Amino acid sequence: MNGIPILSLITFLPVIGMILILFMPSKMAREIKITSLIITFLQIILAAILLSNFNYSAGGIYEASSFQFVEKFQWIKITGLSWIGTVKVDYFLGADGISLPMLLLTALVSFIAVISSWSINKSVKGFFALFLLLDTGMMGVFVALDFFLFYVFWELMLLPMYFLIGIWGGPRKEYAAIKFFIYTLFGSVFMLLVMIALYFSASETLADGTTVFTFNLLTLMDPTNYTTNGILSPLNPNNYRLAAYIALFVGFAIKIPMFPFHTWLPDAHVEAPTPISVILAGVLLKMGTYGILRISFPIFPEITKDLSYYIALFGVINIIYGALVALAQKDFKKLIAYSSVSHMGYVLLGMASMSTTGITGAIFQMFNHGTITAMLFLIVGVIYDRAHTRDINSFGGLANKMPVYTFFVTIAFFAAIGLPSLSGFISEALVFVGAFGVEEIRVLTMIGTLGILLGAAYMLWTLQRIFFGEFNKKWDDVLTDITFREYAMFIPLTIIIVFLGIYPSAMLDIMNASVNSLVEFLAKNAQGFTLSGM
Amino acid sequence: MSEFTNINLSLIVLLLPLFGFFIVLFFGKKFPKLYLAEVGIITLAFILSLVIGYSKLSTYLHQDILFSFTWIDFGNVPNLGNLHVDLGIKIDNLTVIMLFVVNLISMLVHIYSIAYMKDDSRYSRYFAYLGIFTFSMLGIVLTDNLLMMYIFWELVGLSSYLLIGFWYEKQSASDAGKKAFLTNRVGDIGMFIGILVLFTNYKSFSFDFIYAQIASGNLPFGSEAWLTAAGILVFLGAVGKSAQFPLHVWLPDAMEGPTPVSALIHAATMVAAGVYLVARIFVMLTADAMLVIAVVGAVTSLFAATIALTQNDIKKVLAYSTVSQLGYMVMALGVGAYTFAFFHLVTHAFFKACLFLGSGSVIHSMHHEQDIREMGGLKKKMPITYYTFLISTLAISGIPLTSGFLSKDGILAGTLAFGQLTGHWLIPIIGFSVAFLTAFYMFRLVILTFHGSPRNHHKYEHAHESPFVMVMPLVVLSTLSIFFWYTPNPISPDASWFTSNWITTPQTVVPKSASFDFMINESVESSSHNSHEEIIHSEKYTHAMHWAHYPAMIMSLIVAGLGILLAFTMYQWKKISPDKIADSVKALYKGSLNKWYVDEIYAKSFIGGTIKLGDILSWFDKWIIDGIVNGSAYVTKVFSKISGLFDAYVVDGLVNGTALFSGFVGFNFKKLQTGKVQTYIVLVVFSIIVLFFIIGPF
Amino acid sequence: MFENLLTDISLILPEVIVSVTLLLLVLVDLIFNKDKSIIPFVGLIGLFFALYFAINGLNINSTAFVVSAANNDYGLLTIDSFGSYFKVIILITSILIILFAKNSLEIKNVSERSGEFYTLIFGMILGMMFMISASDLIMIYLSVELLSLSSYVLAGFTKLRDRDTEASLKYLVYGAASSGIMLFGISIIYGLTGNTNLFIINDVFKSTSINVLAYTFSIILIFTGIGFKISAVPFHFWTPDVYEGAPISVTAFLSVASKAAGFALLIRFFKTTFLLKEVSGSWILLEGFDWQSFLIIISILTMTLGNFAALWQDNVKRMLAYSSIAHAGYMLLGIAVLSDQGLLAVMIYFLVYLLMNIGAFYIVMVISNQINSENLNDYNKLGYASPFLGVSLTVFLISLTGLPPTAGFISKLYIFISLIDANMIFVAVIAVLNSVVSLYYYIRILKHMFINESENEVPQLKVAANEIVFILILLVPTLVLGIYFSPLVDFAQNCLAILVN
Amino acid sequence: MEVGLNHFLTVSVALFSLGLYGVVTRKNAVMVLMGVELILNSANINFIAFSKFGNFSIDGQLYALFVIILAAAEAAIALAIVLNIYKRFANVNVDEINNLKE
Amino acid sequence: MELYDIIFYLFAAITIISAVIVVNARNIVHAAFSLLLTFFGVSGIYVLLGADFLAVVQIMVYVGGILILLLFGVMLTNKITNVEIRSGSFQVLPAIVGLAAFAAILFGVMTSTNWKSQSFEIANTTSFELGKLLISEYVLVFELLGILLLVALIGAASIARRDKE
Repeated sequence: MNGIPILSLITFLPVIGMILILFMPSKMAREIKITSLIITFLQIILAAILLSNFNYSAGGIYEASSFQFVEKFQWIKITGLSWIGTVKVDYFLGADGISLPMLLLTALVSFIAVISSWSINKSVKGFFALFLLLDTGMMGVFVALDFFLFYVFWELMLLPMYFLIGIWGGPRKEYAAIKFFIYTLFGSVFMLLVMIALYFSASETLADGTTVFTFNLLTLMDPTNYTTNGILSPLNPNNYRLAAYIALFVGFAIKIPMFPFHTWLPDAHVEAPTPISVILAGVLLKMGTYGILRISFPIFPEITKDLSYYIALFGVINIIYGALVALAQKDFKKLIAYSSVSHMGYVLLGMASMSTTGITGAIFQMFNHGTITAMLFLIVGVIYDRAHTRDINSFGGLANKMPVYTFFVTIAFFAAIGLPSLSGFISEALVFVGAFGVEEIRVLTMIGTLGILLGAAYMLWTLQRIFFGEFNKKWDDVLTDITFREYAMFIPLTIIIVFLGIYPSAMLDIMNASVNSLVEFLAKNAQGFTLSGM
Repeated sequence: MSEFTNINLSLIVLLLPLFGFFIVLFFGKKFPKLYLAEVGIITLAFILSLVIGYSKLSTYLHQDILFSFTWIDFGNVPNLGNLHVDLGIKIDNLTVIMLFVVNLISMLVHIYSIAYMKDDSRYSRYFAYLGIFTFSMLGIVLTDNLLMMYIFWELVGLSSYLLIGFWYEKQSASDAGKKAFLTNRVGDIGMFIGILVLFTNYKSFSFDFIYAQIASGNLPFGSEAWLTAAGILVFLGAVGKSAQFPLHVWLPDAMEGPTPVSALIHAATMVAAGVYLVARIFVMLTADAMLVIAVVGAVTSLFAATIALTQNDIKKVLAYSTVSQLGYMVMALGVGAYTFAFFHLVTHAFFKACLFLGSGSVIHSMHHEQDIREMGGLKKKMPITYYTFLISTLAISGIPLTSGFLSKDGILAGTLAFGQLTGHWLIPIIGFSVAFLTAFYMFRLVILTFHGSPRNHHKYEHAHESPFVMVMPLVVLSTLSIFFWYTPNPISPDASWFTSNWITTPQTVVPKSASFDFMINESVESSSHNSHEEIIHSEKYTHAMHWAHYPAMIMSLIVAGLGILLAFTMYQWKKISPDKIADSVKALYKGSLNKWYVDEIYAKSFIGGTIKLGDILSWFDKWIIDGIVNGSAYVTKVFSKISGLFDAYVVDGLVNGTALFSGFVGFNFKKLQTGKVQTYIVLVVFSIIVLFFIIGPF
Repeated sequence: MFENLLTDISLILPEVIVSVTLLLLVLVDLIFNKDKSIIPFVGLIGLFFALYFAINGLNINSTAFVVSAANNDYGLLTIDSFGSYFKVIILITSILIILFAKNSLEIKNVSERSGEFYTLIFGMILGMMFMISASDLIMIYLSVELLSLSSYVLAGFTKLRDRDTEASLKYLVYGAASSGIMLFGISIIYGLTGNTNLFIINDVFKSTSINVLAYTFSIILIFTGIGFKISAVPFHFWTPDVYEGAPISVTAFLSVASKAAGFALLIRFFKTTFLLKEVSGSWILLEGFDWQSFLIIISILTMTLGNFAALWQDNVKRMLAYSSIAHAGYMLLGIAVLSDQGLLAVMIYFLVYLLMNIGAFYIVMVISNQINSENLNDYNKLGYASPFLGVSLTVFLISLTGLPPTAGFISKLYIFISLIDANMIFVAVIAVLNSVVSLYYYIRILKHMFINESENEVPQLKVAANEIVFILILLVPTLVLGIYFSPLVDFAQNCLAILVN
Repeated sequence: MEVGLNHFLTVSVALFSLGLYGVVTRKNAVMVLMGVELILNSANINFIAFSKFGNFSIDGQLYALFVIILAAAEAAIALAIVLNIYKRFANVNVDEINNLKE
Repeated sequence: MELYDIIFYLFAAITIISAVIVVNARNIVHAAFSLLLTFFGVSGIYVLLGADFLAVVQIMVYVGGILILLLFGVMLTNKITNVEIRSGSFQVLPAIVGLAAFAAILFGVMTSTNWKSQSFEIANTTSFELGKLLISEYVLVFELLGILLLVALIGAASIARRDKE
């Protein structure tokens, strides 16, 4: 659009906010909070602008021309000596139908998270500074189209997250924080290696006719750019593509988190303060699946095809396993955490289908899970702020005590269960539709549908244990119905959940073109590259 | 009236209750009288549905009114072409009749509830829930495609969950709600997979489109087996909703909800939705599928009937009789008696609603006493309730001049014909025995409740006839159980308006090879598919029906009479002592009294199993996976421990070089750092030697 | 014979200036024996001059001090841009270290001997600079000794605590032994080739066949000496003890400068001596000694041991000592690639390593000046006592871990790039896993500073303005180079030239 | 038999080994230093022997000279440090000075 | 040339035996004096190798300088008769084993190698040659050594001198 680097704005706005905050005296806690609120709100405005200027028919994915809001200029260019070649990194941002929903989600969830972190009183300055830094990291991941840039943003989130969990977390915060950090880093270092390997496998020709290695994702997607002997080049008979794919996938899978790499999640969630849980579940988990869609799929289409069965398998394992484990939890927050393990399984399943409906469902599920789980964690936060316990069995009969709260809870829970007319249903249904359409994973899909039942089981059971039955007099004076601030968090989410449940096209149309072109691209290259490529 | 107006009207009818739901839910607190608005809205909806029904049956008798729009558009999907998901409305005779039934009963229940729920703390919320229920139910009725069917299917489940658990302070109530929802989900999964099968093949959810495809020989995954499977899978949804065996367990518990709700949802409408669904997919059912359905229905009806014999909770008895009757309808569909099944659906809706509301009024007057052993002799106290209840009982027992007689008779004839055509005689036998049992336990109920002398005088004293708003619906419904609404001829169902021209068995689209031969009419070439041909049964079938007509009627009369007779001898005249019989067949009695222990079995097997599995897995997750994944830390520690000991006892005694070694192996480099510089030098010397032998030319 | 002496001297101006400054310091120390505060400034001026000339000499490539007996034109010293690059690193480090020492309490306490202190520091600097450009084994040996002798003393310079005295003794014994071993190795080479000049040795190796046993053995013996300087496993044992014992400013100096000198020496030594030919940036070495696998073994041992041993440390200085061992491991990998690309990676690494390591040590010093402890448990909650220190230390440690957007990431990135380009994937995997391990102990410091609860009340930290400036001088480049690293790489790329046959 | 290079080398090897042995095993720091001196001497013998028997010009002797000078300097420093140690620990037993470890 | 051999064996014997005493003597003073003998032996070997000047330097520097230093060290730091001479760093056995192996390798390497030798006539008088080299080609080293000695001096002084409290 007209020259304004809107993606850069939306990405680096938080950093500006952070700097502002760093220069504020830490006594001005209130002002700091307001500042970050404004910043995140501006982000939402920017996101809205993006949405309003978005061209629904542009595909994106693999062709640079159809990306939107593109910002591309040379960031690093080192004309090296003959044998090193020119090192070139682009500052390359762009949005398409896959990234835009994530951008909207990030803006929204960050805003909500800021509201919910109003109750933070311990070294406020640090909290919001780190929070905004984290925000930048998340936005960056979703707009970066250069692998190097992507990686930088990806790693940028780790440290703030570590501190946010570690300092403002619960009793076992140190353990949880370091676990999160080590896990994610473990994943991302492999990503780094794959990134470098890719760098040496493909080259692009610059305007001045020189061919250089590149981190540009779009270039890496185009089979014609690969050198004949690059270690990840499909043209190289003995290449490491499979190994690289798996390494990359593990890197992303840890973030998702995919069984068996999920064990950091419950700890992180249980210890993290509410706003951070919201961010974690709302946005961070999406990065894993987003990365797979944005990088693994288009760059390694043929291997994706070969491994799609296993991706689906793990997806189904996630669904069932997460649900069953959730069923056994006594801790409200842990239960929600495992529920999101289960829900991310749907995303994996949907992607594995490599079909329009499936992938659309997957992305939509990413968005919905973002909103729904965010709401669920906020719900936990509300009750935890008041009662300072999350033990499900210590509650009961809250429905009479906190009717409004109960109302929102019911909506969130049923959305999570996948009740039609709430957004969760559409995405899950699409996932199943897509996955069922694929011969190989049909049986898996049928097994996966059990998730619907189990999900309902643990959700309703929780609902009953906490809100129905006799009220526990112990909480009589602490448990009051929700405040204005909590309204402000719940209402937007509720509206979105319901709206997208009734009119999903509002979101689906955004993805449509991109998903179709992605599917087309996969189908075209899934048989393995040829020199002609197309 | 143009089709367009009809569509708009139907949309209005559909959305009115939703509107009611919202206003009552959000403003109910402020304006406590708002529930009246809800009642008004439903009444309006009822009137509108009458209008639609009239115009449809008068103007468009043999033509469906269709309307659909694109909900989700996937654009041009690679190697598939345009893909979009449509929602829509289909108004055919089935629909309009259901509209009438649902709205009528809903309205009556609303009115009834005004008095019944009077002193409840969440009065207005209750009406809101009724509103959302009515909305979802109408959705099911109006839809023209499977997806929307599924959506409203779930919404109905939700509202039923809310209403069953309406008194959620009661543990039993919230349990029942949960149970209902989950049990339904089980069925729904089947239905969902069925839908997936169909969509995967036809890229559409619309009934008509799918049937057209099948008719044109395009079978799911190209095999009749898959067609059967699809039919049965979708039917599973009905199994859940209509409480068919083995998913019937939720319905009796659902009686925890307020009685009017039981009348509306768990007797008249929602549970009938299952039957409605089967009727919708009737044309794509293969022979095998139909047989399965028939058997399931038969089993259910018998099974439930046997339980109903011994229950002492007035609502439980009615609940099981409902299950049994639903089984009847499903069985009827299974045997191809399409029209009678639907006919029975309607009649049953009225009299069963009447029965429930009647029981409600009894319970109301007895201060929420539900045990019939505490009752008796209420005839004098509350005559209107008694007579309406009696009429309905006669209807359900299938006594002539009642609607029940007509529909039941038709079904029994259908089963007989089926038996005669296919040799599955067991089904008619079950049919008749169930008829017998029904008559018996229903009259047992009536007698124990209303006849004889009061067994609990204290309660009896306070008992009183219910207020007008409660009695009125009873009267309306009971009158609807009389024959003349349906047919001029009280003994022949064939003459009824339903069977003669409104509802006719649709032409099956299943390929000949896969369907019962009697389902195909040779005269009509199966390609042209229109569900409103003239009777499209084969000659054989019509003959069979004619043959079966009179025997069925007579036998049904006999068994019903016997049942009633037995009931009177046992409970009215006390000629035979029930206890004696109970003792003589103790095992059976216990079994029946405890619902054949189905709940217990489930609790032990599925539910218990799942929860246990969950516990095991969470342990596994906590200790094994987590252990493995961040095991490296432990491993390091362990190693360092080991090599620590190693150093302490071995190394110092032996060569320090081994410390180097164990150090590298055990990651415990501390041990190397002894702080003694001479040790270091020795280590260096050793390393030199080692390196020399590694790198050196050997 | 003398005619080219002047040109030779003009080639080694930085060294000359450093030595002159050294003598000057001695005099100044004698003259102003009341107030010694000007001594460091004298040193600084000298160093800045030296730096100026070093930068001027960046693109000179020639040999100096030709030994005619070798009847050819190879000299004791080789001046090339590679050497000058490392000289620049050494000089910058030295400047920083002098500023460092000025603020260090340990050194202030012995201010009356600060004359000796700086003289010895300059002794070290001189030793390092000759190490870098020495192309004759004897020259190498002598310069190493010059460096060692000065650092033995400096390790135990402040005779305040037992631990630094002990450190100096250990350093001495260990160093004497390993330099003796090295000397013996040199003598063997001399026996084999009849010369000590690397170029001639290279010629001999190329031309005549050598007894491979003696050849291998002598190389290992010599490497013992070099390994001792770069503290590569298994020649590292002195490192933790000495680093912990020595005054922190000296530790910092050892961990950066003398390591750099050692690496320069190593690279020049084996590239000049064993290079057969150079094909498009990758070095083909002579048969007989498998440098690549040798270096890979050493480096993997080095980084693994360094990281895993660091996990257990509770003394921050000691932990950093192990971490510096680990870093030596990464850099050795860069060399093991045996290509200019690996060399480039190492050179970049050193420039970055200089920034982040000195930064970390400096902050540790500032803290220990005030709480008088380097124990991790005394660090609890210090991050709040002085957010500035906390944040900067965070940045330095993150950079040491090698996470973006810090310069540390770039340096690691280039190491991995060179590895993967050379298809050494397995090694690369080990390396990345190592950096994951390293995160654990770096983050431990942060954990103590920000997360752990401290049982006794948190001491107040006052950070002086000049300290803030010093930290910023290191902090800003660490961040900027992380985001925009072209200048760094360009600079390094222009200094790749090593003078060989 | 004719005394040749190997004889001298043998002597130097012997000296070297003994020196190393002394460095490693003696308790007294001064003795350790003596060991170091032995090592240096052995190297010197090598240099001179090689330059003699290989006819390498006189440089070898020069190197030996350098080494001797260097040895002197080293000895000076070493003794200073030992004295310092003695001041602190009241003994010079290398093996007992091991506070810095692990 | 029989005599040459005899003298060699003599000096070699002196050197090695006294060296053995150095590393094993119980009395530290004995060790010191046997070290003196060792140096003599070595210088003798130098003479045999035609390095007369070096022999002299050896005597002067080592015996006159280093040894005296060492003796001073002994005096200043030790009670003359201390019995415990073995370091407790570890058992002697492993040290001996390791060092023996090392020595064996060393010996093998040194003796089995065919050392380089070229035709080049060595000057009979070394002192002049050495002096010339020292101020011409190796002037740099010469200067460097000067600085090194200076640094060593300063270092030694600054460490050893007892600072005023």
